[in-house]
Amino acid sequence: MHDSVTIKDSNVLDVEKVRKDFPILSTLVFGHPLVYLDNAATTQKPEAVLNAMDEYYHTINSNVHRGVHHLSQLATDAYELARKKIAEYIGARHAHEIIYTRGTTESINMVAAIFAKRYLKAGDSVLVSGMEHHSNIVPWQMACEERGATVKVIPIDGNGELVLDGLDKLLSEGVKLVSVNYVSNALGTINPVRDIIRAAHRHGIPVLLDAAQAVQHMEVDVQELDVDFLAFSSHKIYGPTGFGVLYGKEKWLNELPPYQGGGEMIKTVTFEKTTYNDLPYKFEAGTPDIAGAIGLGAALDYIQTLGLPAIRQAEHNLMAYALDALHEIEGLRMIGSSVNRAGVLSFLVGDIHPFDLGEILDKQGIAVRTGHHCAQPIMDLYCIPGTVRASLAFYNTPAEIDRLTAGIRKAMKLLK
Amino acid sequence: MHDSVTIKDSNVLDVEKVRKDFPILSTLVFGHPLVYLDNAATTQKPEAVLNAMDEYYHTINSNVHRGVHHLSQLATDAYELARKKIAEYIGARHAHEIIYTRGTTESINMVAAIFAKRYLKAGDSVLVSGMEHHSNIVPWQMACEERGATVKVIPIDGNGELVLDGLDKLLSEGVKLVSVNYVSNALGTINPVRDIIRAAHRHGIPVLLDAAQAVQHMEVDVQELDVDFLAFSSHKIYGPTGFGVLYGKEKWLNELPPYQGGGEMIKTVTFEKTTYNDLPYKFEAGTPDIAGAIGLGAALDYIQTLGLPAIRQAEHNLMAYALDALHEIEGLRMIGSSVNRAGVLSFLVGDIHPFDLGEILDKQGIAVRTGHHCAQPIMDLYCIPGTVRASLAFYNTPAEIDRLTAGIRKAMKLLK
Amino acid sequence: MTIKEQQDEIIGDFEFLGNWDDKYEYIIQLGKELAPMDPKYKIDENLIRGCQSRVWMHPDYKDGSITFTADSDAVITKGLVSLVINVLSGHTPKEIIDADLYFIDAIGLSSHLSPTRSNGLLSMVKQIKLYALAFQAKSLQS
Amino acid sequence: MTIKEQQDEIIGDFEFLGNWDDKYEYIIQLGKELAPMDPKYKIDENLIRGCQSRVWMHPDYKDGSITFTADSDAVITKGLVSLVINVLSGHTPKEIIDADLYFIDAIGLSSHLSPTRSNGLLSMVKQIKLYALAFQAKSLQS
Ligand SMILES: Cc1ncc(COP(=O)(O)O)c(C=O)c1O
Ligand SMILES: Cc1ncc(COP(=O)(O)O)c(C=O)c1O
Repeated sequence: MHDSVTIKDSNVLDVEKVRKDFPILSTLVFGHPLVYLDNAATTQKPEAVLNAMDEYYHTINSNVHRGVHHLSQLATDAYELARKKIAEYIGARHAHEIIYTRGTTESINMVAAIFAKRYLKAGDSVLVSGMEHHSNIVPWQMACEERGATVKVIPIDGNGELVLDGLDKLLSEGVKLVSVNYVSNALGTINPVRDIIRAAHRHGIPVLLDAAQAVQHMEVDVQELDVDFLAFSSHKIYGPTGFGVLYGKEKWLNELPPYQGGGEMIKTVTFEKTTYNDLPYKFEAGTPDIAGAIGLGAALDYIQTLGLPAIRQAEHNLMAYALDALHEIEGLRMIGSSVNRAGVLSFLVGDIHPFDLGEILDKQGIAVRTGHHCAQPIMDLYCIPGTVRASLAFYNTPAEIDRLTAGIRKAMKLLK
Repeated sequence: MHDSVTIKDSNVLDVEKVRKDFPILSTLVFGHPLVYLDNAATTQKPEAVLNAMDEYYHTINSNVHRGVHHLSQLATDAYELARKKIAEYIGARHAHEIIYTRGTTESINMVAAIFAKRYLKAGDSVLVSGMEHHSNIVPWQMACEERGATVKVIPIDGNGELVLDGLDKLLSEGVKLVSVNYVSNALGTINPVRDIIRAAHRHGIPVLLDAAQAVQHMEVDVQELDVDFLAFSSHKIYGPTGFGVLYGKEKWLNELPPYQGGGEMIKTVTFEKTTYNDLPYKFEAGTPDIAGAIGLGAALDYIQTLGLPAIRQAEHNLMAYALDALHEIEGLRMIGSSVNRAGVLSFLVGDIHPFDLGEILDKQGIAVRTGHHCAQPIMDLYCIPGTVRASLAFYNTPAEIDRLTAGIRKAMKLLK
Repeated sequence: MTIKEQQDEIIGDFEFLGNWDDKYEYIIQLGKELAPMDPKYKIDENLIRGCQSRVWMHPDYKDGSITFTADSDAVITKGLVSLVINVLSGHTPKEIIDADLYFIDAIGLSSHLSPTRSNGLLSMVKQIKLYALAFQAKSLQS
Repeated sequence: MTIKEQQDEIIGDFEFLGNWDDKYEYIIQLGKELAPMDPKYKIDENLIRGCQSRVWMHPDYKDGSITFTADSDAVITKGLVSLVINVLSGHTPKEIIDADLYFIDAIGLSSHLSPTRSNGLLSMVKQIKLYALAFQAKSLQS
């Protein structure tokens, strides 16, 4: 069973118009117009995002929260408005459930560290899946090692889908937290996270969703999902680098101890005793990335003006077109063949090494990613050195997919 | 004994010309031209910094390190070039001794967490000073609490200077690490860090310098200081928000365990065993703040074009002018009267509450900070609710200092 | 005077005051004139959080209405406290709970005061309403 | 041929090749033609790090000169390995240590190859020089 996504609105996206918002898309690479198909690694940024940050720096740049003066007030307002926008975007009940971080990786590390500190004991375990990004494996390994706990794994099948048959049994064996990705960055699979959350909650176990590859492609509502924690990165959803979000249910955030210490996160400090600030500041030590927050806010505004349903539809159509086009290439095999997929196409061609294919595509101006995509365990499972990954955004076009398939054919000719 | 700073070059800074690089400085606040004297909280950014980041996003934005494709290569080159610039700026031996963080606070938290993990045992202690920012107190309190260790304090005297008489004795009592600020953000005192480092090293104890208020004002050479760790924030040295640096001697960085886990920081991952990457990547989990690094690199370039000696001279002159002008105000008393000072003027006027004074200054377009400046223990020591802090940058002018003193006089009239 | 009348009077006073100096001067004057608080009430339990300055407030419930006394270490804050107390003191818990404090916006304070201040003001009003709620609950029980 | 002559020959060959396709085709051809490596040497100890693809290399020191055999799972990499080996194989440790590999820049490879590749190439050269150093140390001892 999979989560289904309803397309509420079929506003058609005018892709040629939209592309004008991203000047980098008309770059030439080795004399060819750039075909940017590495969106799962990072997306390009619309002018609106860059303008919002420039405007911040040009008009109100100032440190937030602690100032009496006018600029500091304006900066604080803009900075906190971004938090409200983010809360709204993912359907959080409260803006103070939004914790600002550097990105998905830090969000997961934060939960791993503080959850382990409060709740993990020797013999306990944390459950992840077999298709996680390293950022959703290593923090748990580190936290578990420290506590004498272990990391358990939900297996995946040959299609690149999670095998949930044994889930109930797994959950009943000392699991204290489940952390899985919503959409796999290596395979594109949309995981049945509702089922997982429901099952975990039946056992009273909280769930963290790594939504790094989800929030830019589809509507995600944390209340409707009833998820306990959710992490994503600004730079993968058209926002600036170096910024990200951890959502946590108020109840959990209040119970968990702080992560880093410093300015902003405290109420009073003496050398004898320090008391911590309220949410969300308890988890935000030091001067935050003010421009980053404002940039992500502007990115979400931009998405709203296009409309997430329209984006979803455009990407859905493009994905179908790309799947068809790739299937026509003899010897090409998809790695991960789930029908529920978003954003990512991972494949291999004959016995061509992905690195060779990627390089020949690059020479034709086509940017794809090759390698293990920070998901080595999947590559080990399939016994492959890596894949070629083309990943889509709403600004990609069928003509670019044609360039990709022609590029692959040229590479095949050269490499065969 | 204090560290003395030699002015190598007395190139005069053309402040009116320089101000044009910072458009925000001609903002009007409540109808008055802004007088921005909150530079210790955060500095303004020259156009060169914003342009560098915009150019990055407009021409080569891409995820770093892992890509075969052209943009990814260019992004990686620009990103790593910034590391070289930073290493050069602070005189590090190797670029891989520069770890990218979110800011001073995170840099200190990182060292506190990993140093404690490897070296701190029950009964040990960490030595800070009585004039530290919360960001150099709370991380140690948290790390020490976890290990059953304690935080000890180098006392300060009535002038706002460290009392080093008892230092040797303190160091001989189980201290495992010393962490002090170079320049106090609350008092402006330049601390005799060479003496402290030498003393600590005699006992074989490493030293971390919180250089958040130092690197923007004077030459800092980590090799000449022989300091073990050094932390600073991009946003306080004319760079973007959300970015910072931890310098660590290679030897220490190799010995210490990683901080956060995830992509970038690993070599191989299986569910059984994970091996970590080389320096600096071992300490940089997840997609980094690529634009942030490039922005800080551009800020350091900008500083070099003005010349740090010229900056130092201009700020020195302005500080002398401001001290004279403030001393003429009856009832004004400086909090912290060290002659070795940089950037910061902290004061109180009669029994006027700093918050009242700050607000009346703000209404006249003068941005200062009021409160405890995240250094509550100092305020407790002096038994004051806080101070008014005016903090200088090279783009401030004597005319702005006149506006400040006139503003204070107006406030005195209103509040008396 | 009702809470509404009290507010309208303040709004009238402020209309008379031209620029920001005059407004601040007036507030500062109010701060200086605020009736002193009994020192025994200047204790930590009566501190209100959310201000850069400290505010102590003590409610006195007698004959169905609440009287507030207060103090602050900052005089502008004290002036603001004075305004709020003048409006709300001497009213029943129910009147206080139901009160819509439109005068704060109307006198242009929110745009003039720093949000740090405004937040302090809001904390103050919130605390007053909490006291009123507590006294109401008590009076309903008895 | 000396290392220099070998390099100049490669540079000559590449001058003949016009655009990037031709260059790549040539490198790929070299990769395909690389003499197969004895499978017993395709072990982890002979793996060179720093490549997205894997490279195994085995040095054979006989009669004062080193012969390299190598393999890779990616054919472009294999072609590059082949170029380097052709230049350096069959020379004395000292010649290898002293060799200035200017051909890599000269044939325009560094600007054409992805830095990921170039880094791989550099690791490869570094590894070869380390082998040479080791053999030289050994021969000086004996
Ligand atoms: C001396 C000192 N240390 C640490 C910090 C913390 O820096 P950040 O907030 O950028 O992490 C500051 C600035 O607020 C500071 O002045
Ligand atoms: C599924 C998934 N999780 C986590 C991450 C890590 O995100 P970041 O590198 O932005 O911290 C990524 C992206 O690389 C991802 O795709």
